[in-house]
Amino acid sequence: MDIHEYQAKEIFIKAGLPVPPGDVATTPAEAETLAKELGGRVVVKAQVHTGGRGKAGGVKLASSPEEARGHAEAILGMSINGLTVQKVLITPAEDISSEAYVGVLIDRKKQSATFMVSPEGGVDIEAVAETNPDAILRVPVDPRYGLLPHQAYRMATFLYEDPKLVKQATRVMHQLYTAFSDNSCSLAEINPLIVTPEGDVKAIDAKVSIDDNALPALPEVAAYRDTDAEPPSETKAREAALSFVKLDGNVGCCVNGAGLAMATMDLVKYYGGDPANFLDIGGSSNPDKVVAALEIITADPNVKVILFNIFGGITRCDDVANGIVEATKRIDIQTPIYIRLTGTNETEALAILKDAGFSAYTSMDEVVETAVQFAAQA
Amino acid sequence: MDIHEYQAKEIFIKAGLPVPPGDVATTPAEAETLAKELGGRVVVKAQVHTGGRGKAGGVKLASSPEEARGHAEAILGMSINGLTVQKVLITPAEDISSEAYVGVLIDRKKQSATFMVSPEGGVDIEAVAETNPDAILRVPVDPRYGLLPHQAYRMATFLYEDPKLVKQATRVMHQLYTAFSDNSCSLAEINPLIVTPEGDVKAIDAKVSIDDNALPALPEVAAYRDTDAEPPSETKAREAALSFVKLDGNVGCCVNGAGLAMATMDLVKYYGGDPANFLDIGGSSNPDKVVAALEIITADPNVKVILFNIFGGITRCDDVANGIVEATKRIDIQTPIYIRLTGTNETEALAILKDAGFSAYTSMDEVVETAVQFAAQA
Amino acid sequence: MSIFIDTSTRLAVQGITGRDGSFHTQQMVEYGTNVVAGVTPGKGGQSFEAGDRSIPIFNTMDEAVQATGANASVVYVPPAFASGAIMEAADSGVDLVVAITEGIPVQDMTRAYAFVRDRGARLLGPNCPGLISPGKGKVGIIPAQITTEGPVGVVSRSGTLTYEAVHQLTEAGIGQTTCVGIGGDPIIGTNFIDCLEAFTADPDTRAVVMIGEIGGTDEQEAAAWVKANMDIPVVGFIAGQTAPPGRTMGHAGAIISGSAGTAEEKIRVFEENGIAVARRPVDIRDLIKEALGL
Amino acid sequence: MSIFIDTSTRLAVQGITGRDGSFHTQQMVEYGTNVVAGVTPGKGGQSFEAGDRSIPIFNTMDEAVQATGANASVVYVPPAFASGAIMEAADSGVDLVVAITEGIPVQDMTRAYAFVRDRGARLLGPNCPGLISPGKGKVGIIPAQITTEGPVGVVSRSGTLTYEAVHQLTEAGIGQTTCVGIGGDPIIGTNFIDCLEAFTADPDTRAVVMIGEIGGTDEQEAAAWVKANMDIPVVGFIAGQTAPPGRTMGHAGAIISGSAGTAEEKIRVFEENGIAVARRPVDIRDLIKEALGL
Repeated sequence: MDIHEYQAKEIFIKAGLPVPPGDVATTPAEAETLAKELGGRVVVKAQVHTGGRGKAGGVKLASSPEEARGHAEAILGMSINGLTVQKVLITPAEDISSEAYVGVLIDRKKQSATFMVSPEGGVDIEAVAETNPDAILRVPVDPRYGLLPHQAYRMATFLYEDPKLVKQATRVMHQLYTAFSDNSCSLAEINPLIVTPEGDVKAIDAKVSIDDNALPALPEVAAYRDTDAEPPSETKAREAALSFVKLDGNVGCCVNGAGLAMATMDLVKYYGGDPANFLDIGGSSNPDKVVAALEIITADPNVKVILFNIFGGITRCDDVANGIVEATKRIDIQTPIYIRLTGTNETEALAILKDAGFSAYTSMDEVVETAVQFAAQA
Repeated sequence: MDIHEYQAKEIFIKAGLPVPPGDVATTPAEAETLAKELGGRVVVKAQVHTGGRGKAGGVKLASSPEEARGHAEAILGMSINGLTVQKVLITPAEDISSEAYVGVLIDRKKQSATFMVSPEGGVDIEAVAETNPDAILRVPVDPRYGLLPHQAYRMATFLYEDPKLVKQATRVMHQLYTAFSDNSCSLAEINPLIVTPEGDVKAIDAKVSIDDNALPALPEVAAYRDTDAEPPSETKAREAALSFVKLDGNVGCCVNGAGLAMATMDLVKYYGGDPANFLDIGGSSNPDKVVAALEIITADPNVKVILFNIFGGITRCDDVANGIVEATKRIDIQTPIYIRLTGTNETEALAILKDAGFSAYTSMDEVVETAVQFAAQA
Repeated sequence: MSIFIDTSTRLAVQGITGRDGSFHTQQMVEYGTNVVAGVTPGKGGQSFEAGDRSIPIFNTMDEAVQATGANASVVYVPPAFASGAIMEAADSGVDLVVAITEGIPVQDMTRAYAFVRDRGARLLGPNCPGLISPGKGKVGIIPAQITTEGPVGVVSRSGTLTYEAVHQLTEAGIGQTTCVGIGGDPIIGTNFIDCLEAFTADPDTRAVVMIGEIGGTDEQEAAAWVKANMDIPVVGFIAGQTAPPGRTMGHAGAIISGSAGTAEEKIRVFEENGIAVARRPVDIRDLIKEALGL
Repeated sequence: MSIFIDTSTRLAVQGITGRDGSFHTQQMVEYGTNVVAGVTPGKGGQSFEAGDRSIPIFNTMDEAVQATGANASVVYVPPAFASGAIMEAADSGVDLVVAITEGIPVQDMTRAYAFVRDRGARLLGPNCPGLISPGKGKVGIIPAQITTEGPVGVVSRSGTLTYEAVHQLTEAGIGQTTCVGIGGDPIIGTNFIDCLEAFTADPDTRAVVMIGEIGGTDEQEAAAWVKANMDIPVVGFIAGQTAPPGRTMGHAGAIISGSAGTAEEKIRVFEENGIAVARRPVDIRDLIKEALGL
C-alpha cells in the first residue's frame, strides 16, 4: 500500500528522523494559514500516489502565505497521471547545499531488506542506476542482526566526508531502518536527503510503501489508507480480498491464480482481443468473492464479455460455480459469460453450472478464442 | 544491579505482563492508605535486595487496612540479612490455585539468554533443580531471532494443560522476554506465576537484576539504583569505578585484576591472615582511583594493614605509584602500606615510590606473608 | 525418481484441522502420501481421520517428529502464525518445509527463511502450491488427477498456471517426474535454480518445463544456469506480456519496476540461452513433444 | 610453534588513537608484532607513528583489510561501541578478533558473538588481556617482558593473575609457546577447551597451565576434556577460595551461585581428572618444573 508523503513523514518523525515541520491542507485557506504559521518561504506539494509531481506542476515554491494560497488553489483538484489532487503538504522551503538519496527496500535476490544510497539525490534513482551505477552503494541487511553500526557508518561515509555530516547521516540510516522495520515497509525512501548551508542533514521528502500482508497486524498504519486516492473498483476489490487491476480492453477476466490470470490476459491478446482487467479471485475462494468479482467487472462499461478461467487447486471449482449461479441471481448481468472450469471438484462444478443453465468449457484456448470473437462482434 | 520488587513490577507492567496493582509505602500510615485504596486483603512485603524475606517475617498478609498498618510498622526498620527494610510493597492478596516458576537469565554455556520454567513455583528454584531436575524445562533463546512463538508455546504447555491457561502463559513468556531484552537484564524472574481460581494467570512476584555494563545506556533503569539499600563503602567504590566487596578480615587488599585480587585474598588466608575486602582497581587505572580505594579501605576500622598487589598490563605501575603518593598527601593514612608492583612501567613506578619514601616488593608471596605477619602482631 | 520428496517422505501437516489443511490432507492421503502426523496447538491427543487412516494430532512439531519420525512438513496455518510455524518445523529437524499459506508479511519471511537456512532445512514457498511426484506422493495442493508419471520436470512461480501446463502434458500422454510450484512471493525458500539443479541430478527427468512471470530477474539467472549446466532440453513460458508496469499482478513479486522484469526481456533471455519459449500455455505441450522427439 | 597467532599475523588495531589503543600499539610494535593498520572512524587517511613504523589509519575495517591484507584485529574501543566493532571486524573477513574492552553489555555480546560465529571467525574475549606468543608477536596487553620462548602453554580467565604465573615461569627459565587470556565475562568467544585443543595440536607445547576462577562450570568441562584428550601434563590453579557466595568478584562471570562454581568444587574436579593443582600462584612454577622433569 502506498501512503502519502505527509503520512510517511509522520512515520519518519516517530522514528526520530530529521524531518522539517509541515502539515497538510485540503483548501487554499488552510494552506495560507499553515504557510503563515510556518513563516518564511514554503513549498506547496501535491499529495498523490504517483511519481512526476514536479513535472506536472504539483510542487510549487511560495514566498508568502498569499502565494501559498494561490499555489494550493492551482494544485488542489489538479489531475496528475489520472489521479485528482485532494491534499497539499505545506512545508518550509529549505536552502540546499547538497542532495543525496537514501532508500531501503526488500531485495528478492539478497532475500533481505537492502539499503541503496547515492550522493546523487533529488533525481530518479532508477536513472542513476542506469547511467552511473557506481554512484549507488547497496548494503543488504541481515534480518537476523538488523542494520549494524558499521554498515550505517559505511553508507554515511559514501555520502559525505565531513565527520559532522557522517555522524548525522549514520543516525539517519538507523532511524530509516527503524521506520522500515517497525512499519513493515516494502519501501522507505528519502529523496532527497539534503545538507543545509548550516550543515544540517534533513529528510525533505518521504516515500513509503507498506507490505499489504502486514496491514492486519498494523492497524495504525492501515488507517493511512486513502480510498479517495484510488479508483472505486480497486477499493471494492480489496475489500472483497480480490487482486484487481483495471485495464483498457473489453474482455472482462475472472481467473484464479495470478499466473493463470496473466496468462489468460496474454491469451486474450494472442487471439486479437484486449483484456479489460487483471482479476485473481485467489485461493480458498468462496461464492461471495465471485459475486464481488462479477459486480466489479460488470461496473466497467467497456466490458463486452466476461471470461472465467478457473483451474481448481486450493480453489474448488464447485465454489466458483456456486458463486456464478449466486451472483447471477443477486445482480442483473446482461453481459454474456464464458466459463472454463477444470481441476478440483470439476465434476460437481460442471453439474451445478448445467443445473443453472450455463454451459462451460474445459479448454482454455477454446474459451478465450470464443470470448474474444464475441467481444469483437458485440 | 539488583532492583526492588516494586521496581521490577514497573518494568513488568511496561512489558504488558499481568501484574496485580500495588504501590510502595515508606511509613505505616502510607501502608494503611494504600491498603484502603486497594480494598480487601493485602500483602505487605519488605523491599530489600536479599532472599528469604518470607522466613524472616518480611512478608505478611493483612485482612484490613489497620492490620496492614501494623504489619508495615513491624516490617519497616526490620533487618533482613543485615539490610534494613526502608520500603514495603502493598499489593492485593490473590487467591491461588497453582504456582509456577518462570525465569530468564544469561546462560554461559549456551552463550545466550535462557528460560527456565517449572510447574513447581513459589519455592527456591535451585532446590527444585537439585531435587527434581525433570520439573524444570530450559529453553535457550537464539539472540539472532529472539524468543520464537513455538518456544513460548512449548514452555506454556510444560506448565499448563488447559488451552486457556496455555494461551495466557504463552503471552507471559513473550512479555517476560521483552522485559528482559529491553532492560538488559541479567535475570528476570516470576516466582510464583499463579493461576487464580477464576483461571487468570498472574505474576505476583517480580525479581530483576540489570547488567551493570548496560546501565550507562539505560538512564531510566539506572535511576532505579537505591543507594540506601547498600553499604556506603560499596556506593563509594562504584562511583569510583572500583570493584569492591566488603569482608570480615583485617588485611585491606588493593589489587589490579579480579583474578589476581582473589588469588591475593586466597594467599592472605594461606599465610594465616584474613582479607578485609576484595578490591579490584581495574584496567586503565588512574591516580584518583587509587585515592578512592585507599579511602574506602581505611574507612574500615578492622583494617590493620593495607596490601597493594599490582601486576601491570593495561594498568601502568607508575599510575598506581602516583596514586599512592597522591593519596598519602590528600588523606592521613595511619595504617601501614605494603606494596608490591611489577609489570608495565615497573621501573618508573619503583622510582616514584622510592622518591616518596615508600619501599616496594616485587614478590607476591613475600609481600603477603609480611603483611599478614604485621596484621597478626598489630 | 523424483526431486525433494519420494516414497520415504513422512509428512506432518501443520494446521491439519483448518479448512484448507483438512481438505488437502484428505487429498494427500487419498493420493497415497504418507501423512504421519498433524499439528494443531491445543488439539494434541486428538486424531484426524482420512479414509481408513487415523492420523495422530500433536500440539507441537517437536512432539510430532519424536512420535512419528516425520521428515517433512506442510504449512496450512493462517498468515499471522505461518512464519512461526515454518520456524517451528525447521527447529524440529525436518528436512523439507512446504509453506502453502498466502499473505505472510515479507519481513517475517526474511527472518523465517534465514532461520530455516540456519537449521539446514529446505523451504518451498510460501504462497506456493507445493509439489507432486506422480505415483509417489504429493505435498501441498496440486490436484493429483491432472498429473501422471513420466519424464518431464515442471517448475513454476505460479500455481494454477502450472496445473494448466501439467494438465495439457498429461492429456497428451506425457508424464512428469516432479511438478514444483515455487511461489510468487518476493522471499521464497526454493528458487528456479535449486529445482533445475535437482532435476539435473535426477536421471529420470529428461526435459524440464520452467514457467516464469514478470518481476525480478530470477528467470534470467535461471536461464544462464540452464545454458551453463544442463544437457536436457528446457521449455519456458513467461506470464504477463500484457501486464502494465508498476502494478502488482496478484503475486507480491509480480511487478515490473523500471526496465527490468518485463516479460519481453525474460523471453529474450530465455531464447538467448537456448530455452524454447511457448507463446501460449498449450504450446508448452507441443514444444516438450518436440524436445522429447515424440 | 604457537596457537592462534604467529609470524604471519597481520594485525589491525581498532581504536588505535585512543589512550589504551595507542599505548598498546606502541608496545605491540616494539615487540615485533606486525601491526599493519589502525582503525578510527573519522581519522581515515592519518597515520600512527610507532617507533620507525608509520601505520596507516582507516575509517573502517573493510578499508583496512582491503588496503593492508590484515587477517586479525584487536579491539580497544569504548564499551558502548565495542560489540559493533567486533561485528565490523568479523564482517571484514579477518580470522581472529581479540576484544580487550571491558564493560560490554552482555546482551550485546550474545548477538555479537553469534555474528562472529556466523562469519566463521574466532573471537578472543572480550574483557581479556589478549595473547602473546613469545618471540613471534603479541595481540593485546600482556606485558612482553615477563614472557620468554619455551614449551609451556598458558590459558587463563584472568589477566593479571596470568602475568603473575607467566612471570614466575620466566624467572625460573621456563618459557611459553603461547599465553592466552580468555577473559572473565559470562559470554566469551574462546573458552578453555578451544585453547586446550589448540595446545594439543601444537607439537611445541609440552605442558599447559590452566588458570580458572570461581563461577560457572567451564573449568570442570575443561578438566573432563583434558582427561579424555590430552597426553601432556596440565597444571591448574583456581582463584577465589575465600570469595563469599552470591557476590560478583570483579569479573561479571566470577560469582558463586548455589553449590556450583565454588573453588573447592573446581579443585576437586581438576584433581579427579589428573590435573595437578597449585595452592599458591608460585606453586604453578614448581608443578610445571616437576611435570617437565626439570
